[in-house]
Amino acid sequence: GSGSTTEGASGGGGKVGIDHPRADSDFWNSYIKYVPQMASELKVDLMPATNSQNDVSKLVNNVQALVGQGAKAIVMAPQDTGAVANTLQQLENKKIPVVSVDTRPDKGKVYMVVRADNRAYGTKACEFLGEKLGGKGKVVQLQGALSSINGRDRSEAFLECMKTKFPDITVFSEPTEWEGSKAASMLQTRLEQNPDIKGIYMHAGGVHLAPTLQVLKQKGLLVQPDDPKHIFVVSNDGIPQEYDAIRKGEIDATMSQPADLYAKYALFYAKAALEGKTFQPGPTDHDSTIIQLPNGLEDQLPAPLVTKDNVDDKNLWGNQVS
Amino acid sequence: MSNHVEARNVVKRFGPTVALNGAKIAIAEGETHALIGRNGAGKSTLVSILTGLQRPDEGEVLFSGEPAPAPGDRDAWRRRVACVYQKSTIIPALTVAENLFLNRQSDGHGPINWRTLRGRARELLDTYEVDVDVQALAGELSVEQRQLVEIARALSFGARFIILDEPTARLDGPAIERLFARMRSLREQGVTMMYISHHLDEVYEICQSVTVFRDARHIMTRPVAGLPQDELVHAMTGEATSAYHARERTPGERVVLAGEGLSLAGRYRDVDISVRAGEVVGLAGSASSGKVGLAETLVGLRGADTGTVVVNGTKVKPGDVPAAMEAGLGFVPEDRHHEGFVPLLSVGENATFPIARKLGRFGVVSPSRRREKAKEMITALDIKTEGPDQPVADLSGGNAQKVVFARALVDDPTVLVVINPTAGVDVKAKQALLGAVEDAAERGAGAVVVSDELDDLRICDRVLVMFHGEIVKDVPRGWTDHELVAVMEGIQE
Amino acid sequence: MTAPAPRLRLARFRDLTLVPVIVILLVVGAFLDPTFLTAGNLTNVLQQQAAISLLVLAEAMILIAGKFDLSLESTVGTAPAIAVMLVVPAAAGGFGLGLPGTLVIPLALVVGAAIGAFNGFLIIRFQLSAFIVTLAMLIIVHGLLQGPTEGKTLFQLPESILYLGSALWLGLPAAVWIAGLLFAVGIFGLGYLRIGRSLYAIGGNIDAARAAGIRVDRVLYGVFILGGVLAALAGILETGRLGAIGNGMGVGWIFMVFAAAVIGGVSMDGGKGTILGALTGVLVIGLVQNILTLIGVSGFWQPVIYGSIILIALMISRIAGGKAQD
Amino acid sequence: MTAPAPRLRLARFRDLTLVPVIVILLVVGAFLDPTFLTAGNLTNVLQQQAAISLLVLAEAMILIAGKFDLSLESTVGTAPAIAVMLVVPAAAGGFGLGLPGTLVIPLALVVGAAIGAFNGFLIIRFQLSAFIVTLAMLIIVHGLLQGPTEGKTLFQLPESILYLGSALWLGLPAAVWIAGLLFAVGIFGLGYLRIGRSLYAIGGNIDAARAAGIRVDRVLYGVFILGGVLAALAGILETGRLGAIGNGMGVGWIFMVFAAAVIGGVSMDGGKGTILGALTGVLVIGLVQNILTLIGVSGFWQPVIYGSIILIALMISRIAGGKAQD
Ligand SMILES: Nc1ncnc2c1ncn2[C@@H]1O[C@H](COP(=O)(O)OP(=O)(O)OP(=O)(O)O)[C@@H](O)[C@H]1O
Ligand SMILES: Nc1ncnc2c1ncn2[C@@H]1O[C@H](COP(=O)(O)OP(=O)(O)OP(=O)(O)O)[C@@H](O)[C@H]1O
Ligand SMILES: [Mg+2]
Ligand SMILES: [Mg+2]
Repeated sequence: GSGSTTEGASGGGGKVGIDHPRADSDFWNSYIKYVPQMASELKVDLMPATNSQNDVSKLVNNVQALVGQGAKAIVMAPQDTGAVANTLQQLENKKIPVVSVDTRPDKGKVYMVVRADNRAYGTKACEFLGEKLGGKGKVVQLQGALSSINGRDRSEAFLECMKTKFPDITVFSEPTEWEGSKAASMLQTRLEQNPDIKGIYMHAGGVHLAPTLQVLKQKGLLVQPDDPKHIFVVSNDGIPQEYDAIRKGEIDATMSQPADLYAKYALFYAKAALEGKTFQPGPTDHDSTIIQLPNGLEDQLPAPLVTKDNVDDKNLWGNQVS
Repeated sequence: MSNHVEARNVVKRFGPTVALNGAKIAIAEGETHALIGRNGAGKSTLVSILTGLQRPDEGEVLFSGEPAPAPGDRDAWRRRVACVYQKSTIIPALTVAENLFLNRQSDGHGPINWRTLRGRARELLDTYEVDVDVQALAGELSVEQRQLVEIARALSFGARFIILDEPTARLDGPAIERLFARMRSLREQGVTMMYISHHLDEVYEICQSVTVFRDARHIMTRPVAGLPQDELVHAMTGEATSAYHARERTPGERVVLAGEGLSLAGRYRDVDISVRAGEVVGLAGSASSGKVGLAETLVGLRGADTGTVVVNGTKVKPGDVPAAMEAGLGFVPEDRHHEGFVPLLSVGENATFPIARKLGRFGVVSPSRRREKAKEMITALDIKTEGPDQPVADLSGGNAQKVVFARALVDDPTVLVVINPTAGVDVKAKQALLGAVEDAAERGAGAVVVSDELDDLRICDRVLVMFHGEIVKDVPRGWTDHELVAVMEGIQE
Repeated sequence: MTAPAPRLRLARFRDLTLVPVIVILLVVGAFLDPTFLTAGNLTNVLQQQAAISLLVLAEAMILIAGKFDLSLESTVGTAPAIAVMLVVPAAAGGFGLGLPGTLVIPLALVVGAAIGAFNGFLIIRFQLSAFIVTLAMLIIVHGLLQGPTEGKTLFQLPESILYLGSALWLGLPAAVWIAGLLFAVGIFGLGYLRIGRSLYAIGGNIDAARAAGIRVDRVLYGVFILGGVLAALAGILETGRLGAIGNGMGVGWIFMVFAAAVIGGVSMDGGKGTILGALTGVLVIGLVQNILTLIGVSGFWQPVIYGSIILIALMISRIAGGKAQD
Repeated sequence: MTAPAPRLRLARFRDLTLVPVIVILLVVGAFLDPTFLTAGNLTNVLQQQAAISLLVLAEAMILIAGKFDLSLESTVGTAPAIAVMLVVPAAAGGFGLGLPGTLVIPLALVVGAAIGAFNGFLIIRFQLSAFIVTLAMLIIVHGLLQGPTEGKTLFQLPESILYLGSALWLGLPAAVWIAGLLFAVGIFGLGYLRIGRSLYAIGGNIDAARAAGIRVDRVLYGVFILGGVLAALAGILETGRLGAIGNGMGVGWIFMVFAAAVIGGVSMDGGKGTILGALTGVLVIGLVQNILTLIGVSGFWQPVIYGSIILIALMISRIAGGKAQD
């Protein structure tokens, strides 16, 4: 649905190409649904989106095709942050600005990185669990895929924080490859081995929430927070089902990864780039901070910790979708 | 007398090949009817049409005057006809017992009682004096044992019409006798049979009438009694053919193939053998004598436990075929389907593998030189094929055998070892193949002919007879059939 | 009468070449972690393997019949998902057709059967390569989950679809009973029924099977359909275990399925292997996974250890089985 | 003299059954998007397919010889990664051995050859199932990338490894020249060289090949090693194209590799198919991917369309080829 009229209305010159990283996770598919909505709000002339299905080589192909079709700015979310270096170089040579969503490319120029701080997720989860457990006991973290930067950031920050702030807490790390089946099996086995586990940090609510609840239910551990048998669970993503679970007292907290803001500011900065605007490090008008990177700027969007206290906040994206 | 089976005006084409061209056959109730013809005449194609495996392009098949069942109705076909196909229909990974009762392991749809099944299988095999373990996997049987299992299975259906497509090509004398005895008693019970063979003496022994096909057409049908063999051969070949006369020659002095102190557990022991240039040595022996195992050791298909093999002066590493071939060996393996040819590759390519290195430089094989060489071989051995580019899979059984023979001869071997060389080959072709062995010997090659067929052994300067894994006698030229068979059966001495 | 006996015993043993491996794993596991040999942990292993074992059962039958099915892994997620979408309201991610919730299990099985039948149709009728047809179907069937759900996990499921995967019967998970029962049926069916034996004939020599009067096409259709149904059932069990249907359910299973079947002695070339053997293959894989989790091997190196154990099991099954594999 | 001619011509055509499909794709693509038929876009397609096409070349040879190699996809990432780690300093993620940077390409090829040789060793020497051996090796070899890098992307690479994948020669990417050249060599080698023809013999009937004097084991070792080297070269080209070596490089390629080879007429049963056919298969897959990207099909439904196109190509190649596939 892109025509010359929209282009005229948008004022700044040219079409924006966008590549989505994957279509099979709840978080990303919320993001994907926000994109066209935000595009019409911001009057961005958006080309039909491509999808690289979690494969960086497809991402590179898609970007080539988008540029071939006349994209003047690119929004992408490279899940492999190293392997886009050449693509970024080529785009820079063609003077095409790039907005990177969710991940920070290791090398190559970016106009803006739009992302919440994934290390902060891990640290916040660690602090929450550490306090709830009183600084001792055993916790499990259900990791994502270790080859993904976000999974690694969350994992490393969580472990680092536990080591420095709560040295008496034992952490079991389970690499689940973002698979619910593996998560369920590993958690079940670990609970069998260590029935005194008291806390769980899940890297991805979309895939880990249901299996975790199911395992806890089968073990009779799905009880209210005031019950001594309760296991404290912190999730990550902020999808509506996590909020329901928080309301029911089944889990205790989650990190709301702002899918709506990702979509909004990705397009916002893409448009700004086409209009020739520039930004400086420092606080912004939308509760975030821009920081300087060696290869560009990063707008660190707020990622609130959601607990029973603020779960009904209307501003949370998870409360805005059905 | 009514016709039990009749095929009229059958046409069957495979691409450009016309396998049957208006062919017909009529088999009277209760008779044993021979179908003969040269390799590629269309016999096996008619078999697959008469058993419902293939549909004719034109023409019709009648059973007792009624039209044949629909092509998909396998049960109806199986009630009317049982068959021993030329190509093996054994399933190697299943036991002998299960192969015998395939798809009828139990009555109805109840569970199979394996113990009963084994009992029935043992009973069935006992009637043919087939000495195999019914629980052995069929893939572990020797070629002739497998053939016997197939025959026993086909005869056990109780069908009123049985087709046997070259059942004796892989059997030795006593086994053939047992088969004939069985066929006679079936005929007494009124069973109709169609019998295909390239051994005309068998036709005279067991059949009442004979049909001859030539070049995909029906040539004649006659009662066997009183039919001169010349006339039969003439009908098959379209020309007058005289009997083969083995040639005389004087072997040279040089030993071109020698095996010393060869033993292989369970197959043969303490065998010494030496073949001189220009000499043809026969290797004979009844079932399980170990002759094939020995021959396979000589060519390198099998390593012996002890002993050495020297080919043309070179001591060959055990079990190393390429080394033996480099030393100057050519051979025809026992089972052409197993080791003989690559079905999807062309006649030309199959025939010229051993000389590929000579058909071009720097590892390149020139297709035109290959085709030329192949055409030479096709002419020399009279292979019936569309040309050097036809895949061997599309050839008739006997012609495929000739391709294997071509492969053995193509490099002008100094040593030629042929195992059952004329299995499934027609009279005329047999003469061509035996002639080729003798030609090789005249060029100075030493040859070993491994066979139970007395015709094959007649070209030999001497015949080594094996019995239970040992060479028991060295029989010089001039033996009579009786003498040799007696030695093979272990009756003499 | 004396000779056959040892052969019989040997043949029986051939199904059980992995039993020593299982024993070694049990002993090693017990040494490495005290939890390992507890009833609770072993029950967990069985429950965790229940769903995938049904795929192994299906694949073993298909392989024995000389065919191939990669798409089973996609059916695991798609069959229950489509069934759920047919019954739940649009608000819960459904099509809003309002079919009764009790129909969800039969619907899932029907979807599985339909996928199997379509595979069979392409492979048998059009004589296409089973590997590539089912590879394409793996992609397509997964797309049929991803398309209608738009990548979302289905969280709101009818109770009935959760029951089988989460209930306990006589102290053991229902899924374990179901898988055990189906394996028993499979062992019996492929060992003692004519239709079961016909799979071996078809896989061993399809022309000979046809000549013996076996209705080859019909049997093969049946095997593919049964495969789809078993995959759908695996999906139902897994849905109950996980409590939701995510887009990734079943994805990546098929490799483990093949590994289990082949380690267990089923040949990729058809006609060889038993259901009992395949079952031992599943158990080996399940125990290895469990031990690796218990001792907490570093995630980065886990694949190396895991792959090496598959290789070792393969060698043991080769040496004990005494035959070249294919 | 007249009869053989038509058969010969038919056989030639059989390699080219996909040419009509390619023509249709070009026409359809041109209608759907004006960018499609530009030199720039078509060059992109070729460049994008260059690396994977080398895997198809390798797999086609291995399949023709009657074997199987799944691990190629892992070699794509691991071979260049290990080579890089051997030369770069520890600060850049290397082992800190300080080997000279110019060695990186030879080292990568040697690693590829070693992986191929190990596959060959297990399959030929121990007579293990090629499918499962290389499946286990797929997991292990990928672990050999993930373990030492701890999941991190290597992006500080020596210049020399980036050159081939990013340079232009005479206006075309060097990778396209290299792939084109290797395919030409492959077409010639398998058509006219003794050793190439022996692959067909081995794949068609391994016992007959042995009996015809072909050194079967030696040839098979050669094929596996060559496969590993080609996969390593594919990895080098891909590294140059992407500018870094991530943990996901090559992952998931192998299915597309098989699809391309089989659509192009190579049989999974060995002994059948040509390198030219495999090349047409690669082109079909590349064009389909490009068109789907250009028209921007929804990511959710893309797999369904993609899988369906594979099926259609398969049917066309079946109908035009005229023989049942396996
Ligand atoms: N499937 C096939 N494809 C192509 N040609 C075939 C096929 N089957 C048979 N032919 C051809 O049909 C002709 C007749 O073959 P058939 O097998 O009937 O001969 P035959 O009389 O049984 O010969 P033999 O005595 O050698 O067994 C041969 O020229 C053969 O090449
Ligand atoms: N693959 C095998 N494994 C084990 N034993 C075998 C095998 N093949 C043959 N045998 C057995 O070895 C013995 C000798 O076999 P061989 O084939 O050498 O005898 P033969 O002289 O060829 O007999 P025939 O005339 O029946 O072919 C026989 O008892 C046979 O059953
Ligand atoms: Mg015949
Ligand atoms: Mg023999």
